[in-house]
Amino acid sequence: MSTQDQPLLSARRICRSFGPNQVLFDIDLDLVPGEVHALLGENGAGKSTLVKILSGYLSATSGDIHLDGEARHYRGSGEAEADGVVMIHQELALAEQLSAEENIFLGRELRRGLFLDRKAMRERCREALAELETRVDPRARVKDLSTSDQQMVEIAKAITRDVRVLIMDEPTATLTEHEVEVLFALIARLRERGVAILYISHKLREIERIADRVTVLRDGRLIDSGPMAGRSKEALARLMVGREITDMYPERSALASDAEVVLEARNMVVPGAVKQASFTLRRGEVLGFGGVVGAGRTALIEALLGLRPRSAGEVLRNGQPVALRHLRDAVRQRIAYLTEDRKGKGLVLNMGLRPNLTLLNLRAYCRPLIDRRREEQAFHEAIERFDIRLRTEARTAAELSGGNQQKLLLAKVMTIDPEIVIINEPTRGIDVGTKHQIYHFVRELTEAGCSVILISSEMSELIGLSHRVAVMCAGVLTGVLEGEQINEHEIMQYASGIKGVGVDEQRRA
Amino acid sequence: MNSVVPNNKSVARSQASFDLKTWGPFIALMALALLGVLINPAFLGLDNLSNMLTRSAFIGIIAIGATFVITAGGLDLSVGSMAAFIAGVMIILMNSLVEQFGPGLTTILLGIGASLLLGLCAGFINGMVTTKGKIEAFIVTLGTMGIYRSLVTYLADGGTLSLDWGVRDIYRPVYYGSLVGIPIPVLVFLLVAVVGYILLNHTRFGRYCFAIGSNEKVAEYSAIHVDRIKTMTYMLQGVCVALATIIYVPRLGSASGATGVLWELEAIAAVIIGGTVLKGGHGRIWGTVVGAIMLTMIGNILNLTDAISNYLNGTVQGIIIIVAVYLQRASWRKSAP
Amino acid sequence: MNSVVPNNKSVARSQASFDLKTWGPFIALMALALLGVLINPAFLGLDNLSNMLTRSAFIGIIAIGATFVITAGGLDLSVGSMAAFIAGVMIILMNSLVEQFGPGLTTILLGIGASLLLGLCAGFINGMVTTKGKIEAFIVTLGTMGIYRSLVTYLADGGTLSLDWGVRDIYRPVYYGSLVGIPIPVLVFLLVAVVGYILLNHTRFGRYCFAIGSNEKVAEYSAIHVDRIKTMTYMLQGVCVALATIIYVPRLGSASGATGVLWELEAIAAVIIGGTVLKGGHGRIWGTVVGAIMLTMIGNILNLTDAISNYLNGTVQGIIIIVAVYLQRASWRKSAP
Amino acid sequence: AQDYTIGVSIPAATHGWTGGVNFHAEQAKERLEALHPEIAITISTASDPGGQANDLEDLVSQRNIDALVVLPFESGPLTDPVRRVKESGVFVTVVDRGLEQEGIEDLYVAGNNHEMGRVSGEYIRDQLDGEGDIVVLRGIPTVIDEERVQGFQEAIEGSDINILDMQHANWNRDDGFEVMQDFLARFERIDAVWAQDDDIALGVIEAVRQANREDELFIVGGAGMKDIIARVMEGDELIPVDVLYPPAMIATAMDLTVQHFVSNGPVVGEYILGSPLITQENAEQYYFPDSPF
Ligand SMILES: Nc1ncnc2c1ncn2[C@@H]1O[C@H](COP(=O)(O)OP(=O)(O)OP(=O)(O)O)[C@@H](O)[C@H]1O
Ligand SMILES: Nc1ncnc2c1ncn2[C@@H]1O[C@H](COP(=O)(O)OP(=O)(O)OP(=O)(O)O)[C@@H](O)[C@H]1O
Ligand SMILES: [Mg+2]
Ligand SMILES: [Mg+2]
Repeated sequence: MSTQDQPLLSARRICRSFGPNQVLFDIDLDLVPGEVHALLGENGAGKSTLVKILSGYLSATSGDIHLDGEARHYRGSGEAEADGVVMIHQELALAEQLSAEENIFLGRELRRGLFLDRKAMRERCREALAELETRVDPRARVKDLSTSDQQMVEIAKAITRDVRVLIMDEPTATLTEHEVEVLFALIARLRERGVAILYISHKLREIERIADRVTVLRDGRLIDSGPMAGRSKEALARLMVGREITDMYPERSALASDAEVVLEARNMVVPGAVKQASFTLRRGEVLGFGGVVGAGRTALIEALLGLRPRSAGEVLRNGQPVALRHLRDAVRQRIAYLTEDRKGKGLVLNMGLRPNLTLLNLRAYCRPLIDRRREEQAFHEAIERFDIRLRTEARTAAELSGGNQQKLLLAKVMTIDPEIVIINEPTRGIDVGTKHQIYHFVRELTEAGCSVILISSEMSELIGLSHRVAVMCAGVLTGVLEGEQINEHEIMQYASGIKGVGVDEQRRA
Repeated sequence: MNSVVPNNKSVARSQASFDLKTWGPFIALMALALLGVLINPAFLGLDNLSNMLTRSAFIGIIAIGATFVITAGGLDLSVGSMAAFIAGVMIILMNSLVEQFGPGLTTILLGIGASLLLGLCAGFINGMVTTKGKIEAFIVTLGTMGIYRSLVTYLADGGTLSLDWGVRDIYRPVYYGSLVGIPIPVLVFLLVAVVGYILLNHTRFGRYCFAIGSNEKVAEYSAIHVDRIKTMTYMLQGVCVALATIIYVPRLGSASGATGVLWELEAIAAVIIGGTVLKGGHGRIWGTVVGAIMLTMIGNILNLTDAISNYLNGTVQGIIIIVAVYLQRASWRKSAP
Repeated sequence: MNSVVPNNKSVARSQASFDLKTWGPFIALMALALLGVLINPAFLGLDNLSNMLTRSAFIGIIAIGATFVITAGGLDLSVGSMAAFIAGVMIILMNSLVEQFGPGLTTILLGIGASLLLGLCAGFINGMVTTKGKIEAFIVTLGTMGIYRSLVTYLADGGTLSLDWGVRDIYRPVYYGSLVGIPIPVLVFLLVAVVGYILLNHTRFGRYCFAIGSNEKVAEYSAIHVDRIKTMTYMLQGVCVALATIIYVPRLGSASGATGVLWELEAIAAVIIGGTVLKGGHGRIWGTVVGAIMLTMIGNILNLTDAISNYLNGTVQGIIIIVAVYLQRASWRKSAP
Repeated sequence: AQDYTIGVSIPAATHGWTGGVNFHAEQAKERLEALHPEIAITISTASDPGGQANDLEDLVSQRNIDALVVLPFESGPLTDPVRRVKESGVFVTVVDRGLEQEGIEDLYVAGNNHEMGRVSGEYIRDQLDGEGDIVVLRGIPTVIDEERVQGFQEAIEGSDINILDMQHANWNRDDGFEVMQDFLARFERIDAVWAQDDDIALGVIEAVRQANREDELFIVGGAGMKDIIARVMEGDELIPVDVLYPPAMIATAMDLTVQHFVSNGPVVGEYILGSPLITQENAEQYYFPDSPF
């Protein structure tokens, strides 16, 4: 095993341009065995681009990569993988129509003679998934899995290979806290085994916990690199964003005690996902939805919006029953919905940025033909308002960095000028600076009399923003917490069904 | 130092290649035309050019409809037999209207109206069965293809339906006439192309087609009535088929089971040659127009020479299509390695 | 703490629906057979059943090849004319070999060998042009379709190529003979299906087909030689076409420009009816087998009755196909809402 | 009681002539079944040789036919299947296109493609006084087309008639129209057109009309379609004649086959129908306004 000061993988003066625009400038990076190296930076700073170069998915415009001191020129990810350099993508790289097991072994199937050794693969696959403590069925098609399960499959895919360098690009963006713990335990084991780990995340708390060394990028340039010891979250945030971030969560807007109910759901039942859930939303209120992934929050909200079939339930808007059969009906009721799955359901990846932005409310840009100027104008406003960073002339949404995609999606949802905003995991893959902006944005909305439903798996987000928090567990809305009750401990108790109404009764029924 | 092969031209590419993507089909068309001239100078004759363009109008108009269907991720194999069926019904109708209204404009207008209506309905059926029945477009339109084809054979009693001679004389100019020197079918083709272009690139409907073809789920989450839009593409296709039929009928004044055989394949080929993606999500009307003209031109060029054994027409045709598309795609690729 | 048990149903669901997806085609087939019996009890005659199965072998074998091509995201429109071409060359070859070797086994085996080789090459060409030339499979195979069709016409001088009668007598059992009571074509069909099933579901090649059809980029990232695998699917398709031709030739003993017309459409239809996704990524061999039998059965059932005008055969056929597929898909949907 | 079942296998109505065959077969079926209650007739149509072979099998296994009247799609491929039918003890009548092996059929009713080409060629040769430039529009590349063209070429052999070009128009009006348009664009002077088939001829007429070159040439079609015969009757100079190749031959064959069962003696042998030239004088007797063809 190599010594501590002998880097396993090192990059020297890596530059990369997309067309005339350079996104990486002379980046140096060393990965040492048994060390977790964190890579930080704002959205669009160039993190994903850098790691894609390291693992052979992209080639650098100039610069060198050395493995064990030997120069390497990867022409494809396969070659890098053969060297033990494995990457977990930010943008999930799974074949959707294949099963979890098939994906995990894709390209290096186990065989007995000429035939696939399905049993052995299932065995290994179960082991890997068990190590990750997930309940994913190896035979389930990836298409049918939730995003967090897909992420777990991606991780399983990586760890079943012979890794020497493991690169993780925002692995926890879609994971639950429990899954994050499992992942950290795994990272610890790998570190013990002498694997060099490069870890990208926008969650500074995580960085603080696991990183041995950090490197910060800003606008494609290396800002700082050094041991983690002695650095604080705040200092890192300042390095990344280039300014001080205070009061992460703004003061909650005051909620009039007589604020009328703008939206009410009664006895919603979604077969297989939600049992008899009811809740209300008042004007100017932020209603949080907590619970572990798979608790049925998405199912409940999407059934309410007419995106999924429901077997029972009633929706009232301003006290009037409304029939929302299609998302269009919801849009007419000025309800906006931000999906949690930005690539699968949010953005048309091979379409331009402007068409993506205006797709939800295209009507507003037509008179009667689509008015490109108005579209352009809206786009510029969106860039301003949501701080979308365009360092290259991205033609399609796929070319945006992950965080900027998320911002574009948020901008798209807001084009309908909604009264009720339902945001599902809004800060997924978003950097601290922008997160801060989004939180303030939520506050502005409520100030302006809009109401917000916030589905989030980030406890601090729920606690920091919500006036009330509805908690779900296994399809049952176990309780709605208010005021003092809104704290981590309490939410956890409701989310796991220990506290709260009728979990057991309903489950038995 | 600069050992790693880069992709650094990609933005330059994005613009240059965009141009080439737009102009690629035209370049291929020019190459083909050059070939035509070399083979026989008569190719450039005004008559020949006008004949060729007029001919390409049928497939062209149908292919413009198909561009929408394919862009939205669908497929319509029934267009050829739908055309035959519409032509058949139109002829029967006009023949019987002659008794009431005489061989006048009324008869023809009613016939045209019926044709459009029929096209709309046929498209509606294709669309509804595909979307509501959740059956693959391939199967549905393969089914309706057989249905329409056999219905027209049935209507014609296995033979040919012929338009009343009186009506034919009045209706004739719709194919053979010209306005400001341009044959009417060509004008209609141009008009349909322009409308199609605007519809696809400058309206909500067109934008929705792109979105649905790219990712149906995203379209649904963007509050788009996916099924409705998809059905509308089939209806548009139906109307295009009806329009093509309306200018087809006055040409020979007849319809039979043999009318429009393999038009579906030609229409789809025109669409794909033009650069529309068969799996959906990307469509180009002008490409389709060029594709349709190119296909007709190949046939025309082959008729202008006897250098090749007749039996080998298909071989030459096949090779030209592949080479033309290769050249065209290559011109994109050169700038984008 | 860990009292949440949310996900356990989704597994059960996925299995139930999987079963129906597997059995759906069989159910539709049974329904169709029932229809046949109701129309005419002669349907169940041993002769009739064996005739029907034997017939379905051609399209069936070709369709098994097509399942691979389509699963890997490709398309092959050239199969019908490729079959005609292979048959033509095979006949010419055997006729000339007769002079040397006489009408014996050698002649036939050499013919068969040449046929397989030709199929392999033809598939290779389709594959290479598609992958290396980066041209849409639709265009390439439309081109080769025309090429093969016209080549066989050329070889036959516009007429028919007929197999030497001496060879025919020896070769005949390959179509008309049977082993342990099962017609040889059915045996070959079964064999091809079994091999195809194993290849698609139990080897790396098959899995790569799924992966490529599902997402080419991901496949490439997984160090799969995408172009190579795709070319191999076309080659496999070519071999299947050759096999089908080998059992076709002894039946009709001839080849002409009219041989195998529209087989491509039938083959693709069989594949899609069987539940393979036209856009790639999901393929099912047994579904294809059932699809091929179903298509043959529809033709057979139409011959059972005089109730319907012959002109309307196409209508009935179209309706039956759509309804059969609807029933089959409906059975999936019921269990997975 | 139905004592005899007669199976009729013909190509599907994919173009004019086969449409006529279908029509006449249906008519004959109705007529014969009404006339002879002990006879049942089953007609099946196929759209390719393989399909027709299937039909033959089905007629034997499903219908237990006593006699088969078959108009083969192509001679080569159907020889063996018809032989198998014959071997199962069925009376076989072959229509129009002879099989490749002698002695299979009991009864052969045929037109004569070679002669049809010859008659057309002779007419054109005589009309042009043995010298001129002509174009030929051929059918679908098949044996029938090949035979007709051979007959035609033999007829003009030795004369100074020059065939400018031949192209396939697939017995289809649209193709006839387009090919003729291109011929007209290519050749300054055309003295005559051999369209071989009346469907093609209809397309050719429109193309010639469009180019305003009616006075320059004349057209010879073939088969005996009612539209064309009507024009011949009217004395249209563009289409002075037609050459008969009657789809009604299927009815003749069915009649004869029925005779075999209902009359006392067996009906066997060959019945070759000629391909007479239809001129203005004799057109009336070939004109059937009720036929779809
Ligand atoms: N294929 C591409 N074509 C053009 N520009 C691209 C492409 N891929 C990335 N970019 C641009 O390069 C820049 C860096 O992107 P990258 O994905 O590396 O950011 P990131 O640091 O990973 O951001 P995030 O935190 O949002 O994931 C962005 O401005 C992005 O738009
Ligand atoms: N269409 C469906 N049919 C049957 N079960 C479903 C369906 N959709 C979702 N489920 C199940 O319902 C449960 C709730 O899923 P859902 O995605 O709503 O969870 P969630 O709590 O919103 O998770 P997240 O935190 O990711 O938003 C899951 O167990 C899922 O497997
Ligand atoms: Mg990133
Ligand atoms: Mg969810």
